[in-house]
Amino acid sequence: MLKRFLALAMAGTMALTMVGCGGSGAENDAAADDGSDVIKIGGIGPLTGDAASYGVSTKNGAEIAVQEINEAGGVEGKQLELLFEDDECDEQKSVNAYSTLMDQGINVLVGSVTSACSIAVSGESSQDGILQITPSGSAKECTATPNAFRICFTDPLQGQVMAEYIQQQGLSKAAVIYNNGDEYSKGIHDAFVAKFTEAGGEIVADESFTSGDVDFKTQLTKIKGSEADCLFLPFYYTEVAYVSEQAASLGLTLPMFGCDGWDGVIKQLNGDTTNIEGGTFLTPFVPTDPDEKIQAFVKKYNEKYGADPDQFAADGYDAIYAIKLAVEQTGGDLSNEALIDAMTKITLSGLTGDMTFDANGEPNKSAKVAVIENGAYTAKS
Amino acid sequence: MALVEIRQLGISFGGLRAVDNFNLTLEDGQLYGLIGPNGAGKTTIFNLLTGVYKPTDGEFYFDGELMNGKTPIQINKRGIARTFQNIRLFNNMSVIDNVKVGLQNRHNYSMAAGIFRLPKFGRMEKEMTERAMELLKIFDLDKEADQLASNLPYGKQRKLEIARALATEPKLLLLDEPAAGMNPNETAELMNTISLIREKFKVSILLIEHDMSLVMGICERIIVLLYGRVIADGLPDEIKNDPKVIVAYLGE
Amino acid sequence: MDFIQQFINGLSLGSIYALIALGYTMVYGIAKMLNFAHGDVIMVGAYVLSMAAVKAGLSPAMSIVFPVVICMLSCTVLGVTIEKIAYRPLRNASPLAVLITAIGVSYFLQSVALLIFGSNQRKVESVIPKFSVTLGEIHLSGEAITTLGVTVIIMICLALFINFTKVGKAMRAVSEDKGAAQLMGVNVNSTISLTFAIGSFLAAIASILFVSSYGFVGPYSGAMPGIKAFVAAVLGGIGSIPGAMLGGIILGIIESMSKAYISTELADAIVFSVLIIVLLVKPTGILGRKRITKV
Amino acid sequence: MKNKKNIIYAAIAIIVYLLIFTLVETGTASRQLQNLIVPVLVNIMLAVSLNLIVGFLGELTLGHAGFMSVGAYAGCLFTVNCHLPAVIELPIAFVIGGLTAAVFGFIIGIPALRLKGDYLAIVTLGFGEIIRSILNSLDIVGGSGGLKGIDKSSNYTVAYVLTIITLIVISNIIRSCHGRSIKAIRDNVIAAESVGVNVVYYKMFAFVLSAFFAGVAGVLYGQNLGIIKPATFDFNKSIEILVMVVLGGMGNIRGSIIAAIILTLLPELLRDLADYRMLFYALALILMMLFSSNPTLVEFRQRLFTRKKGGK
Repeated sequence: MLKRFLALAMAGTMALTMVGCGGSGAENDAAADDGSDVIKIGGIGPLTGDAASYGVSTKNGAEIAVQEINEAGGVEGKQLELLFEDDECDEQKSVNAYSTLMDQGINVLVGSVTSACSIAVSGESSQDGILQITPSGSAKECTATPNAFRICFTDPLQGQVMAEYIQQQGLSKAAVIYNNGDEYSKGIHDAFVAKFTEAGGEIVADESFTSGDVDFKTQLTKIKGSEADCLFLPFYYTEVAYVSEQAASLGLTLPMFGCDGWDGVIKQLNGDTTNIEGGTFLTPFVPTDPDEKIQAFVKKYNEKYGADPDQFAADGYDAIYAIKLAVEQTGGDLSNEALIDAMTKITLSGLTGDMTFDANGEPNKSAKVAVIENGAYTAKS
Repeated sequence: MALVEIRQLGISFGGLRAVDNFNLTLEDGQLYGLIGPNGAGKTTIFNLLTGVYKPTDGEFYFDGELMNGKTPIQINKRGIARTFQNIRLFNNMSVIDNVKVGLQNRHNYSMAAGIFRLPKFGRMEKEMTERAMELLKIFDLDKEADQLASNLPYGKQRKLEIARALATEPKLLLLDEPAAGMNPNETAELMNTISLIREKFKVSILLIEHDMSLVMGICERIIVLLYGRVIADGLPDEIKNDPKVIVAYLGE
Repeated sequence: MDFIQQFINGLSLGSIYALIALGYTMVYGIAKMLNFAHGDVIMVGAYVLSMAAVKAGLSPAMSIVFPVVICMLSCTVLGVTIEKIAYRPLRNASPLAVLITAIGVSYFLQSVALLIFGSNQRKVESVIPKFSVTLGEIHLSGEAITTLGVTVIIMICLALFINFTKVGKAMRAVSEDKGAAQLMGVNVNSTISLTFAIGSFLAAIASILFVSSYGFVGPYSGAMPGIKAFVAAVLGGIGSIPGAMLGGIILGIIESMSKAYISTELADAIVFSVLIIVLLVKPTGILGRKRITKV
Repeated sequence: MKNKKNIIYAAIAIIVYLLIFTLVETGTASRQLQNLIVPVLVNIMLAVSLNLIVGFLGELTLGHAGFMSVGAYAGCLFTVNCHLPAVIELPIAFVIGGLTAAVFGFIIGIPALRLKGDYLAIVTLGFGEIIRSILNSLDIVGGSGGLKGIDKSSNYTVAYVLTIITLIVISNIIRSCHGRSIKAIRDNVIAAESVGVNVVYYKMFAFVLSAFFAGVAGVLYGQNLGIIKPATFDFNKSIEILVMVVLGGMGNIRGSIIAAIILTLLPELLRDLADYRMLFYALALILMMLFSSNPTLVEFRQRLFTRKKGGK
């Protein structure tokens, strides 16, 4: 009996703790106008679990931006504060994180880092009307609600651009491998296949794998037996590293092409790029870009986190600067309507390119092509 | 036809002939004993009669119906219930629930009645509780009705198993070593109980037992098994003096 | 040609599964528990290997031997420690409680690795000298040959050890009946500890060969191969040493073949369907011993 | 006596609802708590329904998330494609989700007739993975990106009503002759058969019923979140539900409820620990198992409590 009582008491106390810290959420709009000196920016992304590296990078990039802005005196006389919550790449946890942030009275939301979570959160955030900027949610639906904006490219766009690019190189028989368990990869793949065939090319091998796979020899063997003249790999660098090494061990030497998820592959391979030399991918951000702004960011990131930033970090960084511009545009008005309206008026010259945002929340920016050469990324326009 | 008619029943496990040419006729209300040294095939016969094993040859008629190939559940529904050599109770259920599971064979209500607590549920549950308590009283278990079955002492567990078997309202009751592990007092008490349930429930009984005082005391006829074959079949006094039986038990 | 290459791909994948499955089966066979953390011990082993390899700077031969020995030692110690802290107190508890604890240990190792090494995968240099055999269009990598060879040798050694040594006999006794084994003078606790030591030693070997074949390790690297190997062990008949080998190889070949000739998307579904069909036909797996319930 | 108990339960159910109602409608509860009400209720439904198989039938399954996903997809696919008023649409969706999951429960129940213990566990795990990998490659349900654009038409009242229905149905079944048959199978299959318990029927029944409620919980989950994707319903989700059942006590419905509440709220309360959250969860898991199952510790705990209870 006592045990049961204790358990019940525990459950009750837990619930009460949450009641106790309540209240502030309901008065969110009031908090926005109370003239406090802080602009609270909520961030959501996976900090643990399989996708943790994306969330951690985004958070790090955003923190650098916040630090820079604050050191330069803040925005419209206010300091920025970043509150970042973990969602483990789970939609329910992402919404939970959002509610937690709302309780803390955030003014703007950066997140979520991944597509499905971002969509789930926008279901809630659109009801609150708060400005939501997803740094890297690339699925089409991420910006479906009027309050949602994004920094990165959409998946279909990347697929189309790469299909055109590859054909410009005079290649017409593509072999594709994609991650069937990942929407990002599948989205690029679908658009790529459609565009490539439409433009007269041929997909001679269309293979997939699932998240967590490390063995790609079967798919590569099949591709080797096909007449492919190039290999399109629209997925993240982790798997790209596996594929490049295994392709080499099977004696498969086709030119390789990829998407912005490739960023980070050189570090993954410990700088040994023999097997992926000449690999070309679309990216908004290359850390070796001589651009002054980018070099300054890379330096700071290295000092603070002891690693080279990837595209996620750059997206996070840009998201914060987009908010800064929006606040400046409104002249310090932090109401949701004003901020959302301001987003379409700003021009951000960010790490991932110069961009403006349309009313649908999509960024207009140009893509850069990066080539892996001699152990480094080389920007190519 | 008699209640039980078994003709040339046999079973082989691979090359091993566990039971061979077993014949038995049991009339309504009779009490037979099945004895023999360990490994003679006594429990195997119980398993054949209750459908746990399928006989490889022979026939088994119960109440005029061929039982070969029937499942344990079907056989129980026809009116055969048993106990087990190594006690098999529903250990994590209360004593009364153990009996109720047996009663459910005849007393039942629909799923809907159970979920929506329809009047039939209350009526049947009340009836089952009453019947179960009656049965428990016979075995002097009524005070332990709400205890967990596993908390009962050994002797009472054996009794509960019999009560549960009786709850299915069988015409034939198979008791597998009911007195195993009991002291002489408890055995004597058990003998009385067995006689009592014969009277009260009009049930035929076939029992396996090593305790000769019990077997000789209550069985009407005794069958002796050795290596899967019947070596003697007769009245207790005949068996007692049968030289083949003495050899089987004591050696030459 | 393609078919043979795909078969070889399946074989090399399967031998990795088989190697991990041997560890699962060993522990399950003796201690009768599913050590869900086995895959994560492999992950830890791979991290240790990567650190030891970096810190070495010794002669060429030593630079291989040193990390390997360190990796084996730390995995073995880790396995025995886990057994002592988490599993031993639950020796007589319900199998479910032990299973949940094992899952807890698995989560624990993953989150510790995440905290220490971060979420990025880390490259681990192969300790197996690079070589490969090419026959016409067929490629056989050195790692695949080594893995297959090592797995076969280990399987034979394990089978001999279990069947013909005194300690092996004690293990089998514990597996049959802990209580009776204790009465016969077998030290149950130390026997099970030894089982875990061997199981974790196998995990160390698996981690060495795994990272040599695939080259990378992350905090969650052990989870998926762990589950696949567990499936392999069950497929072959969990508790049976040749069964683990057979199950692993079959699983690898099925996976590779279905990816090659049916559908890459549904390969996992096919693998699990085969498992279910095999178990429905033979409930204890291909080489599993039939258990008879005595009535 | 029995009636009195039922009245108390009904009273508790109403009081709890009123409490939630007041907390939410007056805005006393934080957003975080308001938002957690439905997930907690979903988890209660999942844990209680799994308890039917694991606790009462005594079979170990690791594929409960599979039932949940099938139900979620079936129910939500219906709401996405039919544009009826929520009052009509929602109940139909729950029934469709539940029934579809029940069909899968029947299919997965078949191996349960032949397999036991760890073997059944791995087969159910396999079933879960098969379902997931098929959902991943089915474009009509959105593939790996998940099913999007589900109307978020459910709310805490709907969830509460469903949870209460689940609790009533399952606990009434458990305390009826059907429940006794299920428990009898758990305790001793051979004895159960010997007294005429239809083992095949009741095993199937438990799987089907459990899957049904898991399916309904899945629909609720989807309707609450607006998006479902296959990766959510992986092996780890099944484990999460199983942990709730085991911690709450096998065959203990009240325990499952409490464990579901604690285990859903705990990670949220531990948010401040950020990176260390999973570590704490893992440690809590191990320690709780040690405390609930280690003989020495159990004895110690019992001694402690008996003394407090005045030597009962």
